[in-house]
Amino acid sequence: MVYSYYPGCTLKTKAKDLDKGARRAAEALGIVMEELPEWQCCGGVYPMGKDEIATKLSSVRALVAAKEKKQDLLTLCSACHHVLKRVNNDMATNEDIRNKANAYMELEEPYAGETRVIHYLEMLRDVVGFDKLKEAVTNPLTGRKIGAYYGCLLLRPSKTLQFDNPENPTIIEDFIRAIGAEPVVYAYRNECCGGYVTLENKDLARSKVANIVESAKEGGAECLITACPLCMYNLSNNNAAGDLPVYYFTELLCEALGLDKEGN
Amino acid sequence: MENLEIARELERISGVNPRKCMKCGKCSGTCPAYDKMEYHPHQFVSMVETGRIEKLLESESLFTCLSCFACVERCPRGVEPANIIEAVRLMKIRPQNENHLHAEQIPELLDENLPQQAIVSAFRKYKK
Amino acid sequence: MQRIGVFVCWCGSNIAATVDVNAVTETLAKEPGVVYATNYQYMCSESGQNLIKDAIRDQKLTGVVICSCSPRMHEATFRKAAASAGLNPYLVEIANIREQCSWIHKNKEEATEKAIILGRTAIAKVQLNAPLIAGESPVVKRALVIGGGIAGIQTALDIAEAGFEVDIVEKKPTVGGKMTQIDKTFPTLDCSACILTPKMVEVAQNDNIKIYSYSEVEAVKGFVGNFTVSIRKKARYVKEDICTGCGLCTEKCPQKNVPNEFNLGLDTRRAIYIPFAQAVPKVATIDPNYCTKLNTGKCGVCEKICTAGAIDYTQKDEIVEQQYGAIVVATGYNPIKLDNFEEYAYSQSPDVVTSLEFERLMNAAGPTGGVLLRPSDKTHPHTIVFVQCVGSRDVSGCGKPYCSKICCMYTAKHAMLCREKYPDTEVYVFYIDVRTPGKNFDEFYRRAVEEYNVHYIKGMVGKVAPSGGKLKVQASDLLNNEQLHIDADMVVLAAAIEPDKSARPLATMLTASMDTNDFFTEAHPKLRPVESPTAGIYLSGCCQGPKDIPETVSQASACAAKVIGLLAKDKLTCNPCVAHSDELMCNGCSSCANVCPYGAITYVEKEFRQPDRTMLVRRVASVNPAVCQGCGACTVACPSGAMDLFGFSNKQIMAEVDAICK
Amino acid sequence: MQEAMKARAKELLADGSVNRVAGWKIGEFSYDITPAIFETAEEIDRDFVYDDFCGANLSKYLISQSRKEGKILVFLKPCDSYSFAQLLKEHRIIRENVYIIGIECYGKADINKIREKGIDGVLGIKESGSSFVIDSIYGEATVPKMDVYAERCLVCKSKKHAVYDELIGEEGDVVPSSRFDKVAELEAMTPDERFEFWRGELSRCIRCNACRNVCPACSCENCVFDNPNSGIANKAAADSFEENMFHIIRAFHVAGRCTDCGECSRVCPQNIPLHLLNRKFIKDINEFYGEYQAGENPDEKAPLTNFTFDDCEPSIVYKRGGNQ
Amino acid sequence: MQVNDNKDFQPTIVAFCCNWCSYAGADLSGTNRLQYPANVKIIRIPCSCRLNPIFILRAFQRGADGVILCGCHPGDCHYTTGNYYARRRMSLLFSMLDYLGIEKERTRVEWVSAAEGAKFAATMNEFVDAVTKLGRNHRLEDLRCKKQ
Repeated sequence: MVYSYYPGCTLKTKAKDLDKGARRAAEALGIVMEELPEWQCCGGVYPMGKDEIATKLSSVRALVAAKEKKQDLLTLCSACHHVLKRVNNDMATNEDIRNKANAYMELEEPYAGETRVIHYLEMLRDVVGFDKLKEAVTNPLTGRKIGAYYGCLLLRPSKTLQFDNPENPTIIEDFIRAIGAEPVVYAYRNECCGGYVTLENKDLARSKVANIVESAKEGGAECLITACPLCMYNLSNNNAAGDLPVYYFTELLCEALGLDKEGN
Repeated sequence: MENLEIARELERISGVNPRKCMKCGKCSGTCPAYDKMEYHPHQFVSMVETGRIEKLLESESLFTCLSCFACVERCPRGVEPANIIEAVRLMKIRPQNENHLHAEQIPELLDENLPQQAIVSAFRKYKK
Repeated sequence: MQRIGVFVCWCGSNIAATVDVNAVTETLAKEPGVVYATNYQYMCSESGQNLIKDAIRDQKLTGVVICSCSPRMHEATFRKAAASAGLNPYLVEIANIREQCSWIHKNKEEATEKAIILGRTAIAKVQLNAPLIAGESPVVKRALVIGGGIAGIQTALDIAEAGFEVDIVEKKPTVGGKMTQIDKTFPTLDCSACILTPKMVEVAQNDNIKIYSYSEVEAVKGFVGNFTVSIRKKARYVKEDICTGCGLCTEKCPQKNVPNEFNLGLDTRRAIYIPFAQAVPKVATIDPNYCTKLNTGKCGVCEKICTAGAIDYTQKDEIVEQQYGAIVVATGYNPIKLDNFEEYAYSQSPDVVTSLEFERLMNAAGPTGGVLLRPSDKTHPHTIVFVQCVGSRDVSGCGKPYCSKICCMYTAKHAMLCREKYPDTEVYVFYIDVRTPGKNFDEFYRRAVEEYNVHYIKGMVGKVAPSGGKLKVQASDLLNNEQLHIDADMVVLAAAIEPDKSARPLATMLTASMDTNDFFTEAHPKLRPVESPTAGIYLSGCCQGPKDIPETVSQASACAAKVIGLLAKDKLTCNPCVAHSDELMCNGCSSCANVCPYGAITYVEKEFRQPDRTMLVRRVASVNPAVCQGCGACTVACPSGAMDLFGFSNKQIMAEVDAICK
Repeated sequence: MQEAMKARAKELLADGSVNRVAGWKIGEFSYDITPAIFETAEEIDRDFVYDDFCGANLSKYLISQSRKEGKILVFLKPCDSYSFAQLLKEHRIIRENVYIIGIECYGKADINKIREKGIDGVLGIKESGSSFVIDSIYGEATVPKMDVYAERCLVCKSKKHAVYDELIGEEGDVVPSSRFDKVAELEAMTPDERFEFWRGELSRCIRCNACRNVCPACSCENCVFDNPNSGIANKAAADSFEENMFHIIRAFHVAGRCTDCGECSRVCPQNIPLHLLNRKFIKDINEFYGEYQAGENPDEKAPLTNFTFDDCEPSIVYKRGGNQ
Repeated sequence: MQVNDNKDFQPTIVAFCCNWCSYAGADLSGTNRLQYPANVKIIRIPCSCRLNPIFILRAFQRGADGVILCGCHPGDCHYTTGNYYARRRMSLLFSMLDYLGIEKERTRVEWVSAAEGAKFAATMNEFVDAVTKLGRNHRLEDLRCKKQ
């Protein structure tokens, strides 16, 4: 299976290792990730305004590029996933946005949301299959108690994202089981960590992080995993106690597959 | 001060019809930033409905919303309060010199681990 | 040759003051076919009616036109008068020269001219009237009640009391329905079982009532007065007539881990079971999904233990066919599934329960023996949060758009009972609105607040987070403009109620219409609230819309009154103004049947002689006059014009058009 | 194509799968193709024709034919198959008695358009790439297909069959069609202009009933216009009103059932564009109640025997379309 | 725009009213003595779905200048669904008449309940006004049906 891959800003710079690891892990599982040749930053935030067209165009370009390659568009970062998927939904269902974006892009063939956007986790669940992943694991993380942190962007709004049950998701827990560890289910795993205000309003971010970390620790989690670099930063840097390591889910995936952090 | 014209403009930008709201308060029961907000999600909806926009435009609450979409997810009437808040925020920052975040501020906010994403998204949300 | 009589009424001065009745009489007398014309002060009076009757006899009239008040007023009167003089009542037409002429015009000349045109129009129509004889169809004097909850029980009892036979079909092993699971009833707080079980016994003992328990309706044919219903009696693997209900088998059965649906899965029962002590019929039933003997062939404990020899592992489903004159739908409701409301953590914590589960936790026959204990650790809860409108008034697609109506009251009841039995508990109720229209309802709710100190908070719960044995409830308090964080021990969700899933296929079988929420629609929302638009189908209880017990019982009795009214007749007189199809013109295309709201049109293959004398089989429509209500939708849907309506035929209406436009 | 069809028809006759074949043969003139029933291989060899004049839609004949003894083979072009499917939906045809061979079709020639090109005395037509080669008593002429395709073929809506048992040739797809352009053009006129247009067209009607007789939807056992009890029976239009009446009611009776096969306009000896009435209903139905193609889906309710609670009100007519 | 034949033009209006709602509504406007022009003549039909387009054309043929259909409000039909069918039929028919160049103001559908006597009278006043402005119906009449 070959995917068009949209890495996004953070995974291309600050978190290069995560990107590399994810690719190597995918390879090990028989998945090829072909990075789009000329992707642009999605902006990190879905522009909700119905009259916001220009801010949606970078996403549309990525979607069109995948369409031209007749491939699904794979994302690794929750924020990119959220933005691309919602813009794609606009292109499919909102005539006004579609017309304006197409008029601006001057494409030969207008784009109407044909590309399927898929997150790396969905790929593991629906394409590889968690049972197959389990078979591929050479270094099961037996005995590790891991809390899944979903955050907001993967799940909500569920009508558009259609990722998992927005209030009681299971995909990361199933992933944790597949790599041989024990998931810790805690109530705040889908509560916002305040990532977007981490720059400006540290207090608010810290209080949100504290809630989550406390709830996870209470359940016995030894570490958290997440699928969003911003959440990952926020959860580790704004955790006053500083006592709960946070990993990107692919880091543990590499470990379980017997690869080092950079996937070698 | 009521300004219904602006209110209708906000409805257009947000794509939300605030009259669908049945004042149940589930959005505000849900909101993780509630305690830091002067006006809460249900108030945004109701104040846009009745055209009391000016207070909203001046409120810091605009920048306290975490865009976590929990209110959108849980609203029983499909009202999408987050979209309304975003529309008011856009209305606030779109005029010249009204940016909430300036490039000059960035260096002092940086730390070594801060992902690009944090800066990019903050610019998207708070600056035009 | 037509001989038409015209009778112009003065209605005192109501007509005569604005319409020159003499001029109308004289002008209409000259219309073709009119042999007699007269006017009189009050045509509807006895002497006025005699005038008409005499003229019919003396003048040998073939048609009568009465220029008077609205036909909605006195059409029946004049038809009766004509009939008593030997003229077919459907040969009478009324020209409405009061409501639609004299009362709306001031100018006498203008009004007189219009009255003449209206009279002429009626004459034109009556020329084409055909004598109609209302058909009759026999009534089978037995009713079927589908659903054995309180609605079905009450309807059946009332019908049986009037001396008619009633069958109840109940899909569960016992009648009683939801009310058996309820602990206390509002606003009187009397025990639900104490008022219900005597009625269940009454049903069982009434000679006129037959209960088909553990049975379902399989097929329905026929029409009002004469339905044929197939009932599937599911195999319960116990001979109903032999089982004594001693219950020994239900104690000895080795399969112990079957979720007990009577207690909503809060405890377990055996594979052979009697739902509860007061079940009617009190007969054991084997659950084929869990019985070891039925699944593996081994075991047979119940058979060995049963001294009466009632166990029969070879039993098969049985189909019974019965005739009924009327069918009552009383299929009831269920709380919705809460999969779409995981923010309340229903599936994540056993201490988050639905209101119906809470009833069981409060009930003496429930899993905790009537002591309120948390399902998780069986400890006494000290803080309880009630959440209203869970899935009600929800248009987001997760729930139901309507108000479930009963939740405000039962939540007040729960809150009050908690505070009364356990004064050390803090009880919070989160509400959007408190809706208490009903006798003594608002007083009841106020008592909960004022006397029992229940904390009513206007706002909604946003999230329930199970954490450290507590339930962290985050909610808004709109009146204080605050967000609340409550550490609760239990959360009770007032789940919306929805029609039972069996209702939709049943509606199709009955050709009874439903709304988009799968509630049955009534024949008229105000004036015929207990009847379906489909003749002979009646609605009882929550299948028609959310209702509390008093309302359900009154609707059930109203429904019974309607059924009794039908069954009391030996024959049904049908409305003769029904559709009929001309077979020679019918294409058999089904357009008419597609628009018929009553399912009155069926198709038959019939042989027709062709112009070349060969015979050809064609499919043609046939209208059942007993079912047709005469709306006429089919007459326009029919492209060939084969379908026409008695009393309002194409020709008649066109004659009226012509007369007006002349 | 013709030979393949003949061969298959004879094969099916020979093995007893069918006992008759519905097809086409030459009528009075070579371009005047007429539907025909063939019972023997000899008849097929002698008379069976399939060429670019074979526009006639055979589906209507199956109403009576399918009720006769034995099975009949019929050749249906994609647009014909929609009519067939619609009749099937209306229980007019007994499906078991019909064997359908779907045949590909890229458009049929309109003899009037050929005449307009100054070609008379037509003897035959052949395909040659993107042109037709027309044989006439004055010799051969080559014309681009696009110039002489019938209007309905130029705006063809589907090259895919709604129903068939086997295919000869390629199966195509539902294609985008500009068939409503002319309707839209009329809608954009003022009422006075529209009235003038339709008076000009309908006043030419001679009530020959050809449109009614050819229309697969107009297949009533007994037409309302022939039925003295309908109150509107008339044999010949005696007044401008009755021309209007006949065509409005005819269009209304086929509304939601008309597949837009275009036969009415093809057979009209006065060349009245009757299909524009039917298309108006189709266009309105699409706009008011959502896209609907008669004959396409056997389970879908027809628009006039269906409704939704929030259908548009008739007052929509005052608000939309046309100049004042 | 049509020019009126003369100032005293009195249009002929045929109103088809369903038996259950609109006919009762018309009665109520009488009971309340609400005036509307005598040009309006009502024909009672069991349900709005009984109205065949043929009847409307017939009325125009015989010289009617306007035809209006009144029925129960959608959702309130005595026969549950009749007016929904009528609504579709009339939408399409009116659109077709407009397409043929017939003045669209000559036809109308109005939902009038049994309680809406005032609405019935107001509707009729309005409709008669509108049709009077249009003048005689020339486009869809049968000249042979006219009085000589």
